[in-house]
This record gives sequence, structure tokens and C-alpha cells, in this order.
Amino acid sequence: MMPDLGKYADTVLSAYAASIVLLVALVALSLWRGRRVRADLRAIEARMRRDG
Amino acid sequence: MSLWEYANPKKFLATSERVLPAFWALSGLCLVVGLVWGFFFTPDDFRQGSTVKIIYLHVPSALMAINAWLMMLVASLIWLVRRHHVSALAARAAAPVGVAMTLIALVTGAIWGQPMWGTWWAWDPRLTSFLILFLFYLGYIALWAAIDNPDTAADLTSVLCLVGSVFALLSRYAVNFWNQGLHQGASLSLDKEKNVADVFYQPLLVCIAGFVLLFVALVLYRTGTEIRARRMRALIARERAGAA
Amino acid sequence: MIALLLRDLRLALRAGGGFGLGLAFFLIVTVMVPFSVGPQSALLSSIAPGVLWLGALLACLLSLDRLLALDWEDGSLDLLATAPLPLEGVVSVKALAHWITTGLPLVLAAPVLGVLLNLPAQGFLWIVVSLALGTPALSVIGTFGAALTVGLKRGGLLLSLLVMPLYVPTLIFGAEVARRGAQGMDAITPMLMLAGISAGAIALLPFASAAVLRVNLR
Amino acid sequence: MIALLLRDLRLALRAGGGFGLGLAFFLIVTVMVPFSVGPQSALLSSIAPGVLWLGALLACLLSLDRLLALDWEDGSLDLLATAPLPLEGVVSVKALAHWITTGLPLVLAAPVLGVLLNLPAQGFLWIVVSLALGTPALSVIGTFGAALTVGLKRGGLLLSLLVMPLYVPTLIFGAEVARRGAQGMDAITPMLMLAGISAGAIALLPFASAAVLRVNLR
Amino acid sequence: MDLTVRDLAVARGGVPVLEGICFDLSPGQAVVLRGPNGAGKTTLLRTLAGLQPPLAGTIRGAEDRVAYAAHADGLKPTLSVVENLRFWARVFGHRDIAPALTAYALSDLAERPAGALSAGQKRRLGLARMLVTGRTIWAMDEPTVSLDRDATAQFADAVRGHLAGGGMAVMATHIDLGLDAQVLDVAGYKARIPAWDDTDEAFL
Amino acid sequence: MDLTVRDLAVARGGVPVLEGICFDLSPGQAVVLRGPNGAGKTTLLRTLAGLQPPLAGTIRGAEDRVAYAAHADGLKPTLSVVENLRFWARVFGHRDIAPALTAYALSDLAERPAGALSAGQKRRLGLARMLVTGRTIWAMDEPTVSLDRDATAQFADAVRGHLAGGGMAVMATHIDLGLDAQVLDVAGYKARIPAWDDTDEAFL
Ligand code: HEM
Ligand SMILES: Nc1ncnc2c1ncn2[C@@H]1O[C@H](COP(=O)(O)OP(=O)(O)OP(=O)(O)O)[C@@H](O)[C@H]1O
Ligand SMILES: Nc1ncnc2c1ncn2[C@@H]1O[C@H](COP(=O)(O)OP(=O)(O)OP(=O)(O)O)[C@@H](O)[C@H]1O
Ligand SMILES: [Mg+2]
Ligand SMILES: [Mg+2]
Repeated sequence: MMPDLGKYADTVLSAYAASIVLLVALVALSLWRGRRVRADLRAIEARMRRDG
Repeated sequence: MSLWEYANPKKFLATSERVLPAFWALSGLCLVVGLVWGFFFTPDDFRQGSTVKIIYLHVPSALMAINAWLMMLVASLIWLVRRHHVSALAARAAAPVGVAMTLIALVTGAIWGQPMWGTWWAWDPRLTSFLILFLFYLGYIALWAAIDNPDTAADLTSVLCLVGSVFALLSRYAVNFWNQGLHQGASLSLDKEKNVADVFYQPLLVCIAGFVLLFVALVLYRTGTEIRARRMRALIARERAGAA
Repeated sequence: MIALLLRDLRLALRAGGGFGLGLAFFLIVTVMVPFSVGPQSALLSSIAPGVLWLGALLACLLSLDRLLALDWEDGSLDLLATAPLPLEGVVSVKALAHWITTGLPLVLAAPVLGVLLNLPAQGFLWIVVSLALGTPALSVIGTFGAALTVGLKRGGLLLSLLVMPLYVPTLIFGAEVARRGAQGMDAITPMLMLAGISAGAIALLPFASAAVLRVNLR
Repeated sequence: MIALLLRDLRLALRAGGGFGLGLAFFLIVTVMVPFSVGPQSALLSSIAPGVLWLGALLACLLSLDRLLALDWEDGSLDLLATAPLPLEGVVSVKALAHWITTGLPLVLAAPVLGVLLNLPAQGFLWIVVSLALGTPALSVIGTFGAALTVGLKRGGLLLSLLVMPLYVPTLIFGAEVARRGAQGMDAITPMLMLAGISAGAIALLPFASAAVLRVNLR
Repeated sequence: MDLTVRDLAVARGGVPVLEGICFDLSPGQAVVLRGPNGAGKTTLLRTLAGLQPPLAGTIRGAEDRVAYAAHADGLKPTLSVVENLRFWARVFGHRDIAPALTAYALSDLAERPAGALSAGQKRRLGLARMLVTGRTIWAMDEPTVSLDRDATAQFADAVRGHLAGGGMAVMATHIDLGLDAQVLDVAGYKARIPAWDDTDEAFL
Repeated sequence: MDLTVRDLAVARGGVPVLEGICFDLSPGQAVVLRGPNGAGKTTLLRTLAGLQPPLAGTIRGAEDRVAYAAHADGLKPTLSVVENLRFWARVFGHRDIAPALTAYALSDLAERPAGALSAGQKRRLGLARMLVTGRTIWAMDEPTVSLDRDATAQFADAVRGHLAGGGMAVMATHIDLGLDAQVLDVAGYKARIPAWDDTDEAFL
């Protein structure tokens, strides 16, 4: 399954690992903040509606 | 039905909510297909060996790093001219994505440089101008973060983006003048020799598409987040006005 | 306008500041370099033009943070904005005052400090020319940065962060002129570029600075 | 005391400042060096340890000017001086907060920036060690300088001028450690000196700073 | 020319503070803004001075005719009293600062650096600045803060003189100045919270 | 323990300003400093607070018992009202800031960054700080500047409460606070220019 990367295995794998970590971190952070803001907003809207 | 309708936050939220799943799915698909194709099913380059596989990450991220800045520039102009909040917020939302792309390009490039050029970093024009771009991103984000009032922040960052773009272009020329680098030479082996290029080219295109779609998805999603955060601010202010 | 210029110059003198201190900072940076990279004179002489330019740039940068901030803090800026001067004029005058108090002394001092760093003989003229052409751009660009960050407490470092990348083209061409000059190479092309950047910055940036300042005063 | 430390750290974070920006300045100084001295990697690698130290020093220096000045301007310092905290403690805590927000990030970032300057492989450990030992001294000495200049408007440059000579021994030994380390030479002796300077500064300077501050508040 | 304010709404930090403000001011008249802390007096004055745009409504006759005195005095501590004053006089295209010095009894302090003045002396210098602007409309934010009785009287005289010469003045203050002026209590113009409805734009 | 001031002389910027000041303050008493601008009230208060040494004379009973409120409020614009107050409470070793918040009606503004307060609101926060110090002697420089009527009443209440609890207060002010307090007009203690004689010190 794993292709033979020869003497550059470390190089290629670390490049892939680093990029994928960065991409995943970016998406995860975006989603995490998105969720939180959405929840907070919902809470505030509910509160304001209740209070008038 | 004009495009400006989406400048209405509500409309924007509703529409982006509808199309987002498709973008997420498509971008994920393209990325997986392109990267798997590139990683597992392409031959090694005769000179660079297996390191060519890095190209599937390096080139798309480099492209998107530049395009993200261009998108911010356009959004800033729209904000300055037509004052649509969504457009300012979209610029704000794009900046961290741009930073991440720049970082990926820098990191993969540096890792690639170690075997190819024998050094992690060289002051090659293309590399250097990327570093400068990175600094611009940092400054832009720091300015957004430093200002409380969102409209003031939008105005200031927009002007910074405009002025910064001009200076980024200037730096590009300056850097070229200052040092003829390594990078072009390395990339020529792929560009010019068509016979090798094709094998790498097709998965590369898929990867580029994946990055573009991912960028769009992220920016849409993050713009939504910014809009909500902004609305939350407005609501808190309104509550405060009621209380005071 | 002239009143403003005179006031700014006078303030720079009064505070025990302006002239002397920008210069002193330049001096100290230059002096620190041998301490940090070691005293070999061949090495020093090859980096001398670059160090002088970097020192000048940092001296400019450091003096930027209070270019507008002091006027902001004590309320003068609000009052100036309601005075019968166009804001573009105000920022231009401020940049000019900054150049006179910081850039000009640097230009004049550079040859002296060049001696400390073993600058080759033919390099002296060029370092002066390049600084004379480049420092006005540094002042104008710096004023833009100062206008961007004027309302922010502790804006000093943010200011540096914003201004530094804007300084890159000026620095590259300026240092290139000085370096080529020192090595006896042809320095006309980068010099023209440097002059172009300065001219463009002086002509256009005050508008951006004034716009930004207006937003900040709002 | 802890309340004061927490407040200072929180302020550093709030202002969008502290952590990120000191670092950013360090990054930018390092990046500017090749632009000014040229891109030859052999040259860069020979000056790399010195440049990193100089950059760290300047980043510290730049963040000093508001270490006490902000508290002075808004009157907090008067109030702190009448509070039941010893003034020696106040300045020590301020120095500590400065180190945490500025020195520590610099230490951590130095290796990354070393890459940009082609620092030789064996130099990485030594640059980190030397900065970790030296930056506390920079913060404490800087606090002394800030206390000296606290009442002065536009004290920023004067502050640099006063503090720079005080930084010289730290810089010399620190850069020496880093340079010897990078060249594979023995670096123990300068390292001991560096540690001695830091320890001495931390132990004694707060008293001087507090005394000076008391005079300035008078 | 009159100063006419119609249906003015002002915001601070993005929050509407006052709305529906109307008043007219003819030469020789003054208006005193009153209202509790945080009501929006400063915000209104800044808007009149043109430092921030109104949220709604119109201001006519203010353009380039307003001299503004804020909470802060805009003095340079290292310049002397005369230098500070002369600077502002020149910015506004006037030359003679002697009347301003005498009006606020600053002649004795003329050569003192502004940083070495007491709080009330600083304020007097800040107020003297209004006299050298030559502007018709004075917009002043709590002008009498820190002033002692004599200085308050000097201030009242200066304002009376200004009005007598066809000037106008808008002042925010918490204490009674004994001036003959309209009083505008801004507390009555508090911006209402817009009715809550779902069709509303996402940002207020 | 009483606060006893005897023959106090104070200087500002090297120039003697006041001399021969004597007063006593027992727990529950307050003294109001009056005097024209530049008379030396601020200088006297700074001396009492221990920020500057007296030129001559003695102050007994002030050591570490004075809480000082200056012209400036010492607020951090980026910290919220509660954070500002809590910081000072912890510096002075106290915990509970709730009474201070209620005394100056700051509860509604609790989470607001101090930089976004109006002038009077800032002042209220600055005064609330006095309540969390737990110090016996309050030295306050023009405390009611920028305050509206309600806030001035809150301040007077706070001072009365402090005095009733055995505290003392020294205040400089130009307006009448309606407090029952000794009045000390510093104008009467103006430092005489020392008689000129050659045996005198070389400088002065
Ligand atoms: C930190 C180091 C590097 C950075 C910042 C960097 C940056 C870039 C940028 C900005 C592009 C242009 C993308 C575009 O506009 O099409 C690019 C393309 C490319 N880079 Fe790099 N690069 C780095 C190192 C390397 C290394 C070490 C190699 C291989 C030896 C390499 C190979 C390529 C190739 C093959 C392309 C595509 C060229 C083309 O299609 O024109 N890069 N890189
Ligand atoms: N920078 C700011 N950001 C957000 N809100 C602010 C800001 N400055 C003031 N505010 C708020 O705006 C409102 C109006 O403030 P303004 O300063 O106009 O009041 P004011 O009438 O002048 O009060 P005072 O008598 O205390 O000076 C207040 O509720 C205040 O809290
Ligand atoms: N930094 C200074 N250097 C020199 N002289 C000063 C300085 N500050 C104030 N003075 C002078 O000292 C005298 C006393 O000032 P002080 O501030 O104590 O007066 P004050 O009674 O508080 O007046 P105000 O009611 O105006 O606040 C004044 O004449 C003033 O001009
Ligand atoms: Mg106000
Ligand atoms: Mg006073």
C-alpha cells in the first residue's frame, strides 16, 4: 500500500503531516468558534425575547 | 436580483447555510482524491525523487495564500465604496485562512528545500515575498484585533489592505531586483518538460480545486460566524442601552 | 501650517528629544553591532552599509510612536481636527517635522558612524545620498502607521508591526544603493527606484493618513 | 502582588499586545537584516547569533517604554505607591510581567528565526540557553530605565539611550555564548558570566528602581 | 447665521445615545446642556463640532464655525502658557493673544510651562484658547471643572462678551453658571431601543 | 488615632507653596480644603498621602493609613469596571467589591470596559475605589468633578458613611458639598518669600 518514498521518506511525510495538521487545525478552530458564537447568540436572543 | 442582495446579512446567512454543506463535501472530496492520487499513484520525478509529491500541497496553498489576499483586497474596496458590512466581515474572515495557507506554503517549501537546496531557507525572491506577505497578514489581523469598534476597525483595516497591497507589489519588484534566486530554477524542471509534467499535472489540478473549494467553504462559514458575533455585539449594546 | 511645524519642532527640542535622541539611538545601534557580531573588521566592513540603513530605519521607527500619540492623548488632535487646517496638511506637516528632527540628523551622522564600521571609502557619498533620498519615505510611511494606531493604548509595537513590511521596498533599494556604492558598483538604477518610492509616498500617502485619522477621531 | 501580576498580564493580553507583538518585532528585525546586508547565506550565517541577540534586545527595549509609563499617565502609579505594597515588590512584579510577555516568547521563537538566518545546527541549543539566561536581566535593567524616565513625555528614546549602555555587558556575554556555541567552541565561561549578571541584576536592581521611582513620583 | 439642529440622533461606540434633538441658536444666544452622567452630552458636543457624523438628522450652520473645548485641554506641558496660546492663535489665523491672557488673568503665568500649572490654571488656559480661535460657536464640555470662584466669574464674563459680540455657545455642565441661556435637558431625548422584530436587519 | 498636622510647609517644583499649616482630625471628622486655583491644595494632599516629603513641619498618624484619589482616576481603559475595582481591592487586601459598586450605582456598568465610560462614570468608578481600600483617611482631590447631582449625593453619602464608621477625610474642592466639616482655606497659608539676607542658603 505505502509507496516507496526512498531516501526522502522523512521529508515527504513530514511535509504532509505538517500541512494536514495545519489544515485540520484551521478547520477545527473555525468550526469551534462558529459553534460557540452561534450558541452564545442563541442564548442572548432567547434572553432578549423573554425580557421584551 | 442583484449580487448586492447578499450584502444583507440575513440573506447572506440563509444562502450560505444552504450551500455550505455542498462546499464542505466537494472540497473534502477533491482534497482526498487529489492527495491520495498524488501521494500513492504518481511516479517519482527523475531528479527530485519522491519529494515532488510535496507539490500537491505546496503549490495549491501558495496559490490560495495569494488569492486570499486578493479577495481581501476586493472585499475591502467594496466596503470602502459601498459600505456593506458583510464584505468587511468577509475580509476579516478570510485573513486567518490566508495566514494558514501562507504557513503551509512556507512550511512545505522549507521542508522541500532541505533536500533540494541543502537548506531550509534561502533568501530567494519568491520565498522572501511570501515572508513579507505573511507579515502583512499578521499586521492586518493584529489591527482588527486591536480595535473595539467594528466599523472603525473595518475602515482602518481596509485602508491598510489597500496601501499594503501597493507596498506588497513594490516589495515583489524590490526583492526580484535584490536577489536572483533558486526557486525558479527548481520549478522549471516541472514547467518546461511537458512529458513529466502531465503525470503530476492532473492530480495537482484536483488538489488546487480542493484548496479553492475549501477556501470558499471556510470563508463562507467564518463570515457567518463574524456576522453572528457582530449581531451579538449589537444585541449586547442594545441590552446595555436598555439598562442604562 | 507653519505654526504647526514650528510647534512640533519646538516640542521636539524641548522634550530633550527629537534631534539628539533619534541620533543617539542610531549611534547606539551601530555601536551595538560589533558587540553582538564580533569585532572582525572585514566582516564589519561588508555589512556596514546594511547596518547603517537598518539603524536609521529603527531609529525612525522608534520615534514614530509618539508622532501623533502625544497629540491624541492630551486632546490636541481633536482640537486640530476642528481647526481650519486640512487634515492632509496636518499629517504632512507632522511627517515633515518628523523628518527634520529624525531623518535629517541621521543623514548627517551616517558618515561618522560609517567610520566606526570600516565602511569603504567610496561608500560614504552613497550612504548619504541613499539616506537622504530614503528617509523622507520612511517618515511619510511612518506617519501613516501612526495615524492607523493613534487611538490604541500600547500601540507602539503594533505600529512597528504594521510599518515594518511597508518599509521593506525602501530598505531594499536604499541598502542596495549604499551597498553597491560601497563596492564601487553601479548604483543608479536602485537609486531611481528609491527616489520613485519616496516621491510616490510623499504625494499619495498623506491622503490615506488623513482618511485614517478621521476615522480614528470619530 | 499576585493581583498586580495578573492585572499586568491581562492588560498585555487585552491590548492585543504583549505576547504577540514583542515577538512580531523580533521576527521583523530578523527579517530586515538580510534585506539590508544582502542575501548571501555564508555572511548571514556568520552574523546570525549576533543578529538574534540584537533583535531580542531591541524587542525588549521597544516594549519597555510603556512598562511604567501607562500607569504613570493614568495616575495608577500614584495610587500604587500609596497602596500597601512595597515599591520594590511593585517594580519586581512589573519586571516579571514584562519578562513573561516579552522575554519568554523571544526565547521560544529564537530557534525558528535562526532558520531564516542559516544559523549553524549546533548553534540552536546555545542561542536558546543564552537568551533564557539573559532576557531576565534585560527585563530588570529595562524596568530600572523605565523608572528613571517615567515622568518624561516622549521618554521612549531617552529610555533607549539610558538603557542601551546598561545592556552592553549582557549583550556581550550573551552574544558571545551564542557565537561560540554556533562555532562549536567552548561557551561555559561567558555563560557563567551571563548567569552572574542576571542573578545580580535581579537581586539588586529592584531596590534602585524603587528608589528612583519614589523620587520621580515626588 | 443661526445654528439649526433638527432631529439629531447621535451614537457613541456604535450605540445610539440620543435622538430627536432639535434646537435653534441665534447670534447672542447660548444653550446649556444638562443631564445625568452618561446621558450623552459629550457625544452631542463632539457631533456638533464635526468630530463624528450624526446618526440621523441635520445640523445647519455649524460647518467650520465651531471651536470645541473637550474634557482634556490639549496643552503641551513643555511649552509655556504664551507658546501654547500663540500656537492656537496662529492655527486659527489670529495674532493677538493679549486679550485672552487678560480675560483669564494668565499674564502672571505667561512664561510658566503648561505642565507646571495647577489643575485650575490649566483649565483657564484651555478656556483662553477659545478666545483666540475667533470662531462664532463655542462648544464646551464642562468648562468650569476645577475652576475656583474668581475663575468661574471670569469664564462667565468671557461667555457674556462672546455672546454680546454676536457669538453663540453650547455648553455641557452640571453646575449653575448664572448665565442667561436656554437649558436643554438631554435626559429627555434618550434614544429608544428600536422595537424588536424579526424582519430587522441582522445588525441593529 | 488622630491625624495631626503641625506647621506643615510644602513645596511644588522646588518652590515653597504653603507653610504653617496646622490642623487636627479625629475619627469621624472631615476637613475641606479651599482656596483659589494654584493655592496649593493638590500639593498639600500629595504630601499627606506621602507622595512627597514635607518641606518642614510634621504629619502624625498618616503613615499607611491614607487612601489618595488624585485628579486622574488611575483606571485601565481595557479592563472592565469590575476588573478595575477588584484589582484595587486585592492590592489593598480586601475582597468584597459589591458595596462599592452599589454605593455608586455602578452595577449596571459592571462589565463595561472603563475606557467606554463617560467622564462622570469614570469619576464614580474612581471614587468607588476609595471604598475598597479599607483605609481610614481619605485624601481626595476635587472628588466631585464631572459628577451630576445624583452622583454627588452618592458621594456625600459615602463620605458620611465613612465618617460614621470612624474614618476621616481630607478633601479639596471648589464647590459646596453640604457636608458637615471643618473648612481650611489654604489661601491664608501662602508661603512668604523668605526675607533676603546674605547669610541665607545660596539657592532658594
Ligand atoms: C519556504 C520555501 C518556499 C516558498 C515560500 C515557496 C513559495 C512558492 C510560491 C509562492 C509558489 C508560486 C505558486 C504560484 O504562484 O503558482 C511556488 C511554486 C512552486 N514551488 Fe515553491 N516555495 C518554497 C520552496 C520550494 C522548494 C524547496 C521547491 C522545490 C525544490 C519548490 C517548488 C515549487 C514548484 C515546483 C512550484 C510550482 C512552480 C510553478 O508552477 O510555477 N518550492 N512556491
Ligand atoms: N468610547 C466609548 N465606547 C462606548 N460607549 C461609550 C464610550 N464613551 C462613552 N460611552 C457611553 O456613551 C454614553 C454617552 O456618553 P457621554 O460621554 O456622551 O456622556 P456625558 O453626558 O458626557 O456624561 P458625563 O456627564 O459623565 O460626561 C454613556 O452611557 C457612556 O457610557
Ligand atoms: N509640576 C509643577 N512644577 C512647578 N510648579 C508647579 C507644578 N505643579 C503645580 N505647580 C505650581 O504650584 C502651585 C500649587 O499647585 P497645586 O496644584 O497644589 O494647586 P491647587 O490648589 O491644587 O490648584 P487647583 O485648584 O487649580 O487644582 C501652583 O501655583 C502651580 O502653578
Ligand atoms: Mg461628558
Ligand atoms: Mg489641584
